[in-house]
Amino acid sequence: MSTKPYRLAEGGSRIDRSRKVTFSFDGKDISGFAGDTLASAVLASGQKLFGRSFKYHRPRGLVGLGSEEMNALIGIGVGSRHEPNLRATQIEIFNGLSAESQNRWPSLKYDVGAINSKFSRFLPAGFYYKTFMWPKSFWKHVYEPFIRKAAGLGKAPEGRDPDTYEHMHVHADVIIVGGGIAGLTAAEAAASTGTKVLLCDENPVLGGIADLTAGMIDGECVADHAATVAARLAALPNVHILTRTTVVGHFHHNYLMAFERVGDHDPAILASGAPKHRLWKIRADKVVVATGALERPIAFANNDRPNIMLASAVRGLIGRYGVTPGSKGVVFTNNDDAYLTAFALKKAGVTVRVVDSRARPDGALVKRAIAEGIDVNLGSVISAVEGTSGVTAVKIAAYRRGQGRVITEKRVDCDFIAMSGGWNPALHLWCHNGGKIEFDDSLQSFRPKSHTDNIVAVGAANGTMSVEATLVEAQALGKKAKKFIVQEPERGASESLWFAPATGKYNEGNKHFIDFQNDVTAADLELAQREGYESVEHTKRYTTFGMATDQGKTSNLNGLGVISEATGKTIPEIGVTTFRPPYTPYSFGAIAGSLTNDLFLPVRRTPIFQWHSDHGAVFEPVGQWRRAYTYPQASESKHEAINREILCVRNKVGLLDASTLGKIEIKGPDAAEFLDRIYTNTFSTLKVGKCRYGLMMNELGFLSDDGVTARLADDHFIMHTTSGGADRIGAWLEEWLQTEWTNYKVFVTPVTEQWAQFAVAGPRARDVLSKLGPDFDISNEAFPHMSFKQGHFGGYPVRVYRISFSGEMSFEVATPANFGQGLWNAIMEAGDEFGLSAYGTEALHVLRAEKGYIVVGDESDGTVTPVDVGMEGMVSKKKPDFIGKRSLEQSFLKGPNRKQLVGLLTEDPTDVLPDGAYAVAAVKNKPPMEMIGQVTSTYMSPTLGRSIAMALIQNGRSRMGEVISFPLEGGKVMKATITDTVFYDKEGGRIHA
Amino acid sequence: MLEPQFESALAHRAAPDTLSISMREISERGMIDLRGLATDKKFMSAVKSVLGFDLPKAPRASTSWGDLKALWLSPDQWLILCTRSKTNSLLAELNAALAKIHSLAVDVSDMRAIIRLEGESVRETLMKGSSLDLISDDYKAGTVRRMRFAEIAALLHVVEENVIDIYVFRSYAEYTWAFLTKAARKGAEVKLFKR
Amino acid sequence: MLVVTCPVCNASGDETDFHYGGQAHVRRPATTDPVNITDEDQRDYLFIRHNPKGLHFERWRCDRGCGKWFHAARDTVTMEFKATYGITELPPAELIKEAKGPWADYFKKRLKEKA
Amino acid sequence: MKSKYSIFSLARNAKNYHKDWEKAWRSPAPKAEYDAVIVGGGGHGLATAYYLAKNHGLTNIAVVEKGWIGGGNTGRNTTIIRSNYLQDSSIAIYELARSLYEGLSQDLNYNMMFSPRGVLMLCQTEHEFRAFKRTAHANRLAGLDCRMVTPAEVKEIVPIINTDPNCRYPILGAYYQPRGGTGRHDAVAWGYARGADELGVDIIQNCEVTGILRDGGRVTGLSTTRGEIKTKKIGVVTAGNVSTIMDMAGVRMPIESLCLQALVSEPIKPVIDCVVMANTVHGYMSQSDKGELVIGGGTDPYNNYSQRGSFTALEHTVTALVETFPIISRLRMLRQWGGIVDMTGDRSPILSKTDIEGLYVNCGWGTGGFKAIPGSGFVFADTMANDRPHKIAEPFGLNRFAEGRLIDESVAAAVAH
Repeated sequence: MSTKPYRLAEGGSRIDRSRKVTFSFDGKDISGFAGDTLASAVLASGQKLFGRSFKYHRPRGLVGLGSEEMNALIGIGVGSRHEPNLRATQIEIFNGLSAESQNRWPSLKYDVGAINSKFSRFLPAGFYYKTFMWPKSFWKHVYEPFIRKAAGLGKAPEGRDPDTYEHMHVHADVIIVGGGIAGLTAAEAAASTGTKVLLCDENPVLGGIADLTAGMIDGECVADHAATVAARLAALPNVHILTRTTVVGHFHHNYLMAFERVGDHDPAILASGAPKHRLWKIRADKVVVATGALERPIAFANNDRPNIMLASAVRGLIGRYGVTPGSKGVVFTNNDDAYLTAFALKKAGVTVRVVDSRARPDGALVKRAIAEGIDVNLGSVISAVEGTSGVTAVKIAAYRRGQGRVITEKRVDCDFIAMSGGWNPALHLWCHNGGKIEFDDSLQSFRPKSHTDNIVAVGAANGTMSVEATLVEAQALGKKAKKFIVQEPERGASESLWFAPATGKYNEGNKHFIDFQNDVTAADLELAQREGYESVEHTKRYTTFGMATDQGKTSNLNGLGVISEATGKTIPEIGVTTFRPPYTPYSFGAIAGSLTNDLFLPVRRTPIFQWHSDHGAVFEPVGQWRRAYTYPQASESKHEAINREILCVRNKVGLLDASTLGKIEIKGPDAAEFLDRIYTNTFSTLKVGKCRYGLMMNELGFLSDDGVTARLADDHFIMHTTSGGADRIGAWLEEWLQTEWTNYKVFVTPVTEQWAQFAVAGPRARDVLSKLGPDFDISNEAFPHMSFKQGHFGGYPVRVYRISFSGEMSFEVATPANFGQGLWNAIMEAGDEFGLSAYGTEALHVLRAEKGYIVVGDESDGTVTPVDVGMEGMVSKKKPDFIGKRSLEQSFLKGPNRKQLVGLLTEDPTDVLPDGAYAVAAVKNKPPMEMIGQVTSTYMSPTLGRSIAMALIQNGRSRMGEVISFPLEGGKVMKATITDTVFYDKEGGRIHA
Repeated sequence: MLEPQFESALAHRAAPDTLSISMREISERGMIDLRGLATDKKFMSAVKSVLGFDLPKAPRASTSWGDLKALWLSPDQWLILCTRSKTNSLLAELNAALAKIHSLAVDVSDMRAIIRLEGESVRETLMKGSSLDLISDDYKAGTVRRMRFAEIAALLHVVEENVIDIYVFRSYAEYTWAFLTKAARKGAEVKLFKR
Repeated sequence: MLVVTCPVCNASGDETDFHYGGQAHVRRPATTDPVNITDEDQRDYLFIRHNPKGLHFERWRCDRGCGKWFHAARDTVTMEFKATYGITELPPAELIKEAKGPWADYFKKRLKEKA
Repeated sequence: MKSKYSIFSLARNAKNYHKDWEKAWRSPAPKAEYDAVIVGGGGHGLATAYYLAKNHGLTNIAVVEKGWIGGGNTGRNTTIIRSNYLQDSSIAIYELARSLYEGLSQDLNYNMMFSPRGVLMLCQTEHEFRAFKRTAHANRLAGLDCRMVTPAEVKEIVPIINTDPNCRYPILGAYYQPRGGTGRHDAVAWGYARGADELGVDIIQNCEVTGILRDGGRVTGLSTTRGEIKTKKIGVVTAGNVSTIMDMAGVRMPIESLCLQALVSEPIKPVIDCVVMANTVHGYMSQSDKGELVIGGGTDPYNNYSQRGSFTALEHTVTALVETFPIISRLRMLRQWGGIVDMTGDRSPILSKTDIEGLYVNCGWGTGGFKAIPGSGFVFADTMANDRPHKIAEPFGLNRFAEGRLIDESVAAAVAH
């Protein structure tokens, strides 16, 4: 092993050697330079080990250079700021960063879980489907808990998130995904036509792998050219550039999601108020996929050892960070591109040898390598790797395509391997929304074929690997192409290499990893084929190949190659698994954006909301509204408060905030006829100035809403709906007018929020209102029950409805919302001498239940007809058609044994039937018992001093007086007598007081 | 005689000084929701006789005359803006003029809360909650658009390049205020393209 | 997130600015002849739906815009909107021609009625 | 006779580097004629075939599948298994299914990992609370093992849940089915396929049905992309594609095909042991044995055959779950996908004979079919074998839509997940 420092004396385009940065990794302080990634800095410190694999806990090091990394997954931050599973290759270091390795115990170096590796022979793909079945109860109590212990990679954070997230929408004529040479050129070309161009790149710096690409453009090296173009783009007004922003998904109609890491790389940015992540919702006319290509690993025995990396990653470590993985390397390749890595290593003073599976490569780079005296083994493969937590040597064997096993091999010392199995166009975005792809033999990979959306792929993402052709392709986005003079090395053909054979019998003991993170080997894929899991989707699901956090970025094609060799089918015949968003994982925080805590679903507030809150109200969500449920005073329980409020209404007077009730103005010559279609009962006969209670059904014949509608003028009504139904009914009326009865001349305007509306209810209600100085007569004679008036209470403009949901004399007073709080206060003050108090929704519910009034949603549940709840009289027989009428004729709806609404009085008046309790035909020792109906509302009535309930019971109305049984939890059986539903003031005199 | 107490939805809210835009409630505005058919000449001329100008017929357009404004909401719906104190008389005039014409005019002055946003980044701030391309030419001064904003329905009126009024139902005023306060905070500015 | 364009006010926006109203051209038997409706007629009206893979005719409302209902022809596989048209209208003739299966039968009947 | 799967067979095969395992199911070419053909090789179809063979002795039967078995909703769902429905008829079929799941690994000799980790359905409004109390009473009297639990118990079962009483939708309690849980979805399809294959059933993949052949009022066979197949009994079990297949027979269905979305997080060490369903805010979450948080949400509203959702439904789900489980904001979404679900007018399934003799249909499972697979297969096989609805299947007949005899589960405020 070399003792040479891993940080080279010079070089590193991304780092600033004058700025030292210190961070911790597994509790150990490590220094790097500004611009380092966690990967480069840790490697520079001499540590090769970054993590442990999922299944066998094998020691793993870096493989990639960027988001394709599958091994070096790291947890960042502590406590509530901890984030698991981040790629070391993408983490930009800063002072104070705290990082830790994952999926190991007690430490990364000594990991107990590594024992799995010893038993790997017994743990082939899908082994768990074949065992852990006996004895039956062991799965839940023994096997699964054991398996679950081993689940997962990183740890979840703790507690609430201290950071914020947000969404941002943007529209562009063209979105370019990827800021490499293809994307930059495409952006400039597109921008030259004056269109709005959005350019997104996942890296902190534009240029893609221009710095790792050989050649010259107009006399500049590719990286310099890219930097020049990037600078020009940055100055253009019609170009918007987002870096550290990964376009994670492409959806219908060119909708894209992009994930911006705003503050991850610098705590100072977060501290200044920026969100941690921003999710960009992008709508583009045209999408340009310039996502480049991903280098493939090679499947050779023990190819997962730390310090076996992709050739491009090694090249990038040297060029960008001045870091080398070791002092003696082997480049293992089937293509020309990896020779650039050999040159870079040689230039950095690292001893290097090339192992090339091709027998007679003839590209310029190969010739140059030989000419420069680099040791090149042609027609060879690496057949074995020595070393466990690193590489100490490799064995090199002669290779012929299709060869099964290795006969002779030679051992060569080395401390790292740079591998390259070729390049796969990054097709993910292309495929997210159904893009078709085709296999390209010369690429040994898939490339884009066709798409129904307005989307194109350019450069390496399109399978175009040369610089010159990429420029031409990208320039097609603009009007006229500038001619670039490009010099680049001539490339020889690559040859596919899906599996490098090893010594001994059929890969015994040698693990050729395909999916590194999930520990899926070539043998696993072959086993899946033998067992009949032949569809590539079956293979994937059976072996978990391609299902790790890298979603198969580097493994998919190698897997297909192995399956192809095992089955004799071509890769296109095998097919690919579906590419699913996201391209790389992104935070749930970003998806939720700002809509957390107090912004998670709006709370609707009535004009009196603050008052309720200030007066100790307990709130209840009703739709999006918060309504005051009850107002407990100092030492009161909720129950006591509710009882007090009820008795106050019954005996004195109460005030209820009913502002949430839906209110809809309906006007036009056909308004009355329209209402006759909407309600089950008739409204055309309603007199001006009068109110009528109406029932609505849906077309299925079931109750959908109810409320009081008043006739303001011959052609003008105001409808009240339930609080939850306001928006729905408003839209429902519009729908019928626009789509079915288009000849009706009716306008509908919902005005719910224009009005604050209060119920003033109780025997002293009129006394209270009289004190407010009404400018109209509110006596019972002038203003009887079910009538309507408008005028003023003092200075307050009011609409007053003499309607009641409590059974008491009641006035519903509406005033414009901004006067609501003032009028509320005035009523409170006026009511003081009469003992007025506010009451909440629960008191309201008890009050109405005492009177047997239904609540749509309590007494009905979406399967209940007006007839079921005893309101047959409100279902017109005369009107030829109204909504739901025909469905009431369906055999089941008018059939026998319908559940009918009845009242219930428990035998023991102190027994309150539980909510939703079921009555049975006969009580048995144990279930099942035949159920005959259920409680819909149940309360202890303070007015009556006993419990009351309503219930839907089979044939209930013909069972008056019958005692039925409710077997409850714990064996208690409550008995109750069936009665009618009106428990209080059956004559109804109080309403008319 | 009671002296009526007026309290708008955001009466107790003042924008914090940590915002990159300015934000305040407009409460002294009267609003009338007017329904009628744009194709009904009698209706259009009756309204003109009251307002003094033609109702805008083009989608998302607005017209103004003195302190009166008409915002297009639909082919048969407009929102008429006026000084709050004049709402009653204007409504009465409209109703008189429209007495025999199929129409519906309702005072909705209290139904919505209006928040005025001013500053260079108002459009981007709103685009954190709206999917509309508010920096495009479709949203020049005078444009009216109903939209989904964050989780609610809202109406947007572009008053000037950097001045936008957002109308939301009164019950959502607090939610809207909270959303905007978060979206517009300093440090979280987004500037799209080099506008 | 689909982009929908309202043919009434010409506003384009995200699908969340609109409301999907299910299959188009479902005829409500009770509107025309409330007396003679069989259980099967009522079932077809309430529940039976054309559910093609491909061209589909459906209803949308410009929910956050002008509030108007309209018809749309959309491909249920590619999500492409082929046309939008008035809520009381039949689709454009060229789309009627393209319609297959139950949709084709339906339009044939409607065109015959009209003629 | 297939060799048994067991720890011993695993060890035996390890000796030979697992080279001698036989195929889990054969891949036969279609025969000219079968006694019955199941169209659709998802869980429901394969289970139907298995029980036709096992319980009714019909072994000359085939399952034809246009793609790969288990590739539809069987392989795309969030694997929740529960039976605590409100309506009697729903309880009957889902509880039959759940109880069959209990012994399914042993019955099929294939570990489908039924894991009764408990299903917790949150009550987040008073209305929902009351509705679940009602369901609890109904379930108890039907004999199900379920109970209401308090917020404190919820917190004990799921420590990461947000029980702040001041949050937008505070948790008022929950309805808990301890014997509900999850299973390994693919393994259900594979296990049934292996079991059916062993009994002689032909499982024919990559075989798309292109027509249903009729002689007047009865079926005579199928045309497929792999030739014509004669049969007198056809069971159509094709979920989101059921309208398309039934159109071939001229039977119009009360079905709309919608896209239901689901997603998983990156794998993390276990944080949640049971299944949590938050119906008010539309989010469902459990954690797989691999460590991924498995999350299900709502459907996009419009007809969709693309198996790709619109992000919107997913966004709502995730937002709801970040509110419900605040720690997940710093975790990451790994993969999202969509499945085409078949929704009926009352959101309950159809298990039915049709007006055409020999044509049966099993569909309409909507967003909640996985949990029903064994029960559905069991009663549908019985229905097909005896040409009359099994007692449990009877309420789910197509005739209910003309009679108004709907089975509406949504009335319990719970959606059918």
